[in-house]
Amino acid sequence: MNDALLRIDDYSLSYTTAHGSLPVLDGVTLSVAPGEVVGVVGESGSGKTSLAWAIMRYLAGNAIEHGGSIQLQGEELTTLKAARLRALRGGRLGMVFQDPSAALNPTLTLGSQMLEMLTRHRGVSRGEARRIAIETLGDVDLKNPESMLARYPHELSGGEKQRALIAGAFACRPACLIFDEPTTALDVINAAQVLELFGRLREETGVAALYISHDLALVSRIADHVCVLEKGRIVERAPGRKIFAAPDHPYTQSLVAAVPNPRRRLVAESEIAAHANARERPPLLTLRGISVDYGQRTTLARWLKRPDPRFRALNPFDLEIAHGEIVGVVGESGSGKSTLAKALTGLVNHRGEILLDGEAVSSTPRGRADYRRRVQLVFQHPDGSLNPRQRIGELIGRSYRLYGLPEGETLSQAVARSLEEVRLDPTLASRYPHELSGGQKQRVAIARAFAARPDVVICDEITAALDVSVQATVIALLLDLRRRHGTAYLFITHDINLIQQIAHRVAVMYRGDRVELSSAEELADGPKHAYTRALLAATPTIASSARVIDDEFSAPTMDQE
Amino acid sequence: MPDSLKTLVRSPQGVVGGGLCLLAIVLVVLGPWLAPFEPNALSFTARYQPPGPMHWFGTDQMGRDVLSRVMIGARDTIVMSLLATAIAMVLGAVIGTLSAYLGGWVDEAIMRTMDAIMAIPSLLFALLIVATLGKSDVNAVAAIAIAFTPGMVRVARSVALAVRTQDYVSAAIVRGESTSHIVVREMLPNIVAPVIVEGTVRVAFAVMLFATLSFLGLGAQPPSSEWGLMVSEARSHLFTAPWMMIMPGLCIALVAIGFNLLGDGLRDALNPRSRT
Amino acid sequence: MNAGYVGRRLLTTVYTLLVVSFLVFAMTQLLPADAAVTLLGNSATPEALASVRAQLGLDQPAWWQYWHWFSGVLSGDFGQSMRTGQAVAPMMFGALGRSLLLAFLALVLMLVIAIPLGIVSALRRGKAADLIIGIISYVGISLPEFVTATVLALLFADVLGWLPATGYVPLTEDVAGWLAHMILPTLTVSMILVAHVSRMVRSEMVDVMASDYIRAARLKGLSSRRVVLHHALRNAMLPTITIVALDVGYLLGGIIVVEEIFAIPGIGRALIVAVQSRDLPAIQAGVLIIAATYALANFLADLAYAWLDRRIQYA
Amino acid sequence: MTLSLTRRRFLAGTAMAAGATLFPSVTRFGRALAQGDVGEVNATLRVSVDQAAAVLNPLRARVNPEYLLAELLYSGLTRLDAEMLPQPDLAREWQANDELTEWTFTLRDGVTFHDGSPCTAADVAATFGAILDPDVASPAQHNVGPIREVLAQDDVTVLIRLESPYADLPTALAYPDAKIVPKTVIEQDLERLAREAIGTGPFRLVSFEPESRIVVERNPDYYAPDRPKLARVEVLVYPDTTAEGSALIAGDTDLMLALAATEYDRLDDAEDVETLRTPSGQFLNVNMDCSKPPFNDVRVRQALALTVDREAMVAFTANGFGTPGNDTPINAAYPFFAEQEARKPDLARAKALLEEAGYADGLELTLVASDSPPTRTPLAVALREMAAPAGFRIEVQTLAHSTYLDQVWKKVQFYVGFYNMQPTVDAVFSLLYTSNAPWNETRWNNAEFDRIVAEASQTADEARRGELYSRAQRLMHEEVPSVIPVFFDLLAARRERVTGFELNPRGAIQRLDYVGIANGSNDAG
Repeated sequence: MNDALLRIDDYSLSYTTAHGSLPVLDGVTLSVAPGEVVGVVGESGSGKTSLAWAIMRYLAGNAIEHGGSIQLQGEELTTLKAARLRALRGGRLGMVFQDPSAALNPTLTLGSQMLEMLTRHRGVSRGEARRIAIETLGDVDLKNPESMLARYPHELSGGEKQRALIAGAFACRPACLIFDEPTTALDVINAAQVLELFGRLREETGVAALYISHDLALVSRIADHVCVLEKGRIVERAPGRKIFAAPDHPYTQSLVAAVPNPRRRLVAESEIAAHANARERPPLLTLRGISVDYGQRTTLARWLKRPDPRFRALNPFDLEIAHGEIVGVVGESGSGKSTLAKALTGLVNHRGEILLDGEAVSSTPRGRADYRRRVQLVFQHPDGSLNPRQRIGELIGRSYRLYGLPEGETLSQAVARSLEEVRLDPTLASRYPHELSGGQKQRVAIARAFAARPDVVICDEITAALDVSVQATVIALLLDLRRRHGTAYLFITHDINLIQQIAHRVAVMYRGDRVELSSAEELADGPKHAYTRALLAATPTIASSARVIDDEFSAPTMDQE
Repeated sequence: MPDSLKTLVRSPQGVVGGGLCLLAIVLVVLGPWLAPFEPNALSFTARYQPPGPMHWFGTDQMGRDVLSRVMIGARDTIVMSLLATAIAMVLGAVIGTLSAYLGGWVDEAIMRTMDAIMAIPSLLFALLIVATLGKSDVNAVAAIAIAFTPGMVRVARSVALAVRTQDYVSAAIVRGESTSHIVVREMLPNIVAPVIVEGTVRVAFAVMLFATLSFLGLGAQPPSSEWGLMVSEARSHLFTAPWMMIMPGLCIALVAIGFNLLGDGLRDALNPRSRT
Repeated sequence: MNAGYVGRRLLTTVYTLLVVSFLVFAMTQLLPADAAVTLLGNSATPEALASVRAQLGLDQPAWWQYWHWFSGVLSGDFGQSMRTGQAVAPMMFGALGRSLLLAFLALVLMLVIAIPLGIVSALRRGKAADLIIGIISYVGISLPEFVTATVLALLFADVLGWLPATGYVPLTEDVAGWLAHMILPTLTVSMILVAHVSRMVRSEMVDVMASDYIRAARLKGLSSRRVVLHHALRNAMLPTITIVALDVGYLLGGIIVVEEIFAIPGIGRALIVAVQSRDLPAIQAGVLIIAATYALANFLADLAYAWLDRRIQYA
Repeated sequence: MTLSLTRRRFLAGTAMAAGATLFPSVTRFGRALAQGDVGEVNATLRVSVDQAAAVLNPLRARVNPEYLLAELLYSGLTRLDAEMLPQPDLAREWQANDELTEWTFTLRDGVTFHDGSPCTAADVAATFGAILDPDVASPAQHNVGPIREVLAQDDVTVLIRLESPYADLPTALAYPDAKIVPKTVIEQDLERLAREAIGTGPFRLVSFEPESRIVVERNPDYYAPDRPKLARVEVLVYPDTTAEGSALIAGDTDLMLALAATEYDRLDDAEDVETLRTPSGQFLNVNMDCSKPPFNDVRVRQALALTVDREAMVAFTANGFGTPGNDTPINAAYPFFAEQEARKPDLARAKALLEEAGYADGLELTLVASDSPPTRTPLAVALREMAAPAGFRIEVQTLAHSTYLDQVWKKVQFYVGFYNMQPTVDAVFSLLYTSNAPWNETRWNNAEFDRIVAEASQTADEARRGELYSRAQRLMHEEVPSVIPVFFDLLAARRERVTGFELNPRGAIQRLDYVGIANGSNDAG
């Protein structure tokens, strides 16, 4: 491929750390042809972001390159002069970052930040630049671009920011763009729009792009070719449409296997039957008209005639959870799904009532203590939910101290057993959280929850921060624990694919409303509510890309139906 | 913590600062045994002797050996400063954390009161307190401690506010832990580090504030050889016997530099961002 | 910037001053040896003391004195000095004026020197320039004013004879003379501030330069000049505003010593004298005025901050 | 005179000691006097003082800068010259009856106050009424002699009746606070004088900023046509002595009225600056409450006195600019000074005395000092060290002067006192040491001493008085009501162009109306 626009040849990179040299990229070779989109997929630590920095020639102080070459349109970048490089960056070689709000200077208007780019790389006057900016913002259909330019970043939504940034990147007439997880920080539907935009713009401009992401399904939809990166090596390179159909490399296979597939249920029908006859009993947990308001209006505020800050985060919400049932709650950020979790665990005040085994939770201290034991919560980020200054042993031990030890067990025995239950080495009890991996930490959090011998565990996005493969194992663990203890789960997530795999019933939330509550099957057969449909449409799945494979002729853009 | 200590001893600031502070501590502990002369012994014949083999730092208007006085004085100066800062640190950490945890109007009330105290410059505040309680080193300590507390509260609170939003605090609440447990076991351990950093830098301020108080005649009292007092007593002899002022003045500066460096070293060591 | 924010800050400021007034009054109540004693000195006889105390209202209950004083303050009357029998307000405000002039000079000098130093050492982090600046600022921050002041006076006035050692010439009488007399005090006061602020600017600058949007700006291919001046500086300055405001408090405190040494009839000296002679109205007025100045400075700083960084009002 | 003096200072010292400033040594005043009469008439004199002159009311003046103001703005009946002899001021002349109990003073006529109103005998009578009124609390009330009543015979004649015969009345009346103020002011509102000055003095008040700067201008209606010799006097306050010295060197000031001993050499070496020095009766005393143990035992007091090395004390507290004291408040600067054998340190003897007194294993004491003047603490610190070997374990405590006045002075049993030179021997004794003394700090209450002092004050015959006073001094030296280890020389400094200034041992007297500024001198500030 000599016509390659961007070509990387046997490129290796490593970081020197306190603990010696740490290899990041190892003999990476890939090339991007004009107008082609190459996806780079890898889990955290695979070195995919370092690759981006290497191409942009923006390496950390402790980075060391071990030969190899990076060429843009035949021009060697690794040996480029700083001035020439600056001319290149943002111009012929652009980049779009993962978090749009971090990429924008909070104290400068969007306008000044776009204009400086245009004037620099298009060599146009400010007035002209302004015109172009307005025009570009316009055709990435952002409402009234004029005023948009005068706004500060915090006055724009995440989606708007990212679209503006992408528009800006394209406006500078790049030859090659590098996308580093451009949609990861966005909601599914926003992400879909951004991708759509991306697709359209490159249709028009024919820009070549290197698209870096952890999301196999997503990449497989937009990329002509996909490179799978494992520990700094490219283990497989295949056309985007093939990669799911026929993964060659075992690593790729394991990845593909781990990606949640809504078509592949993980809870066996027998269990559903089991929980069906559990329906006879009074529901384990009953929520009646649970609603939550945030913010209160102070007399001072009223006195100063300031706008009422109160807003309703959760509209009256009804739900019944049977013993051993897995109820999924799915929705975008701000849909109120996390608020629900907070309300159920008493972190925020709520209206409406909660019944446990058909009885209202008594307001007596004992009653509340009992409720607290039986309803446990697992947080999204284990780094946050595990106190960094306490040992694993103490962390889990706390539950036993509060809710009592099982007969004939010492605290240390109990802790050891809890660790084994979550398939962790009991010796970890003496470690501190920061010495564990993300997956291990989350297991500890789960162990802590189960140490209370709960009836229902609320899982608030507990896999969102994890790599797919790790996520798969954690899910497996949860299902296994349920099998053993018959625990019910209220599983809160944004990932509708995942929830379709494991939930018996799914509640779809939108702007504080429960817009749909239906069984997994019903959801699969065809959702009732329009929003649910939009959500499903926007979510890339193996299924959808599989469909792409069926139809050889459809363009590799995303398909709306 | 240990690896951050490693980074500390690797940074030049940490090394120099730590060294100076160590030296200071040695003086505090061993001063009386190291001092070549009795610090208050008068000598009619040995007045105003410039630094020399006999008296390394020279002698003062009463023929007292400056070196010995400096060595003894280290105790007053440094111990007092450390004490004052320590008190302020403990008060500050507890009040700040509690304030952040309780939040609402309690927080508001506490912080506004702290603002009020801060609105009175610490020197002026110390001046008033000493004038009220009467001049003595103990009162000076109290004065500086009180004057420092609000600053500490602010630091502690700002950190505590961040910690407050952490999930492990929420987790504790969900578990139904007691307030005292949450504040003491869950929050405080995560707050000490920044507070200690702030404290270390403040010790330097305390040393100088002490000196200044003594200079204004409100701190340590003669015949004590607190450094600030020595300097202020020596000022009038600056033209005839400069060493009388320069030597203790230098010591004040060195100790202050020491604690400043140590503080900054710690800050860098504990702040991952500035770790390169 | 929305009215609510301003209103809220204004209210807290008022509350702060209220607490200060209370603190100060309480303290003055505890002061040993009341003004009557100092007023009469050696010739104090019990009868004389009693009559003077009555005349000064010192025999009234504390709450009455507080209310009497406070209501006076509200109507701009800070009472009469027990020492000189003159009205306190003009005395103190005059002194404040002279102090503020000094403080202002010091602040200007400080900003002119400190900010560039901070930026340079941040950009040259770990290089020689950074080291030198660092050392200078450490020394500056670690020398008590009374040492600096004495040494400066010795050097410039007695040895070199370039500047008047001490004393004060009213600005209204002779501008040149005033300036000449202000140079050494200004140097002394700004010394520590320069050290302090330059280090603040440095650390802020270091953090900002490590931030994502600076990286983004670099990857936009902007010249480093533009990145530093247009993108980084602004953000680095924001916290510095607050620091400077806080330093005003320190400034007013540090001025006490400097005024004492350089014989500047500012509010610091007025206060020391007032405290020494137990001149309660003077103490109360002085402390309240200083506190007010400080509170005002912080208030303005917060407004400036909120104005420069729009996110604040939403936070 | 300590041996550590440089030759130059030694000359100065002796010149002073010999005839005070009566005939100044040529080196010092020669040129000054020569220029004195051709002095510049509309010159401004900038005088620096070391503490604020807060009190403008002359009847309430307490410290030297305030005395200075009183002197500039007001006149008394009499005033003292350099030799402490009473000279006419508002009173042209005076005579007493033979019993010295009735004195008649004749005023100058045509003298007017600054507000134009005439100054008459009525004003004098009213003024003394105010001074003697305890509510006015004038320091003068104990210092103007045993006055019973003051009567205005006619506009210019004042009759003063005394409780008891008193020879020193004209001197006593020269007390710096005994300044004549208008009758009307006294009757209406005496507090006015805290803000304005209505006197008959050589100068009129222009502006009054107590902490920083007080300006006065020539009073054209002053009774003496040839005085003052200056158009303006600016009194500048320098709280920091080093700063004050620097200001004089830099030419920011012309005259420095009080000079710290530590500053003397620096100013002496400076260009265009002349240092002035005169021995004085100004002293520090260590007061012991003779009415309570341990100090009610004379042996304890003697023991303490025996521990003090006075030569060293002069060095430590006065930096050499002083003379050793001999435990009496009278020294060579006073008339009627009785030479006695100087007390030498004798620790063995001191220890023995202490044992006799029953303190074999020593004595715990707290010695209190005030922070002004700053010489008090060094004395205490030095005494602590000197007395330690004899078994006195002294803890030194320094208090703010205000606290000192409130809680220590005349109250606690062991503290450091400080006094200016008084105009007469009687003034010292009857102010501090007689049983009926207003400031009887020591409560020595020695009947014999009282009798001697009383008799002396009533005798006109100089020889007899001398004999009585020397007996009194000997008595004090033996009984040691207070240890008086050191007398201070008064030090001052002036720019060379300042003429006609005489440093007065009294400390409270400056007579700036005689001072001029030589013209043609170019060392302006």
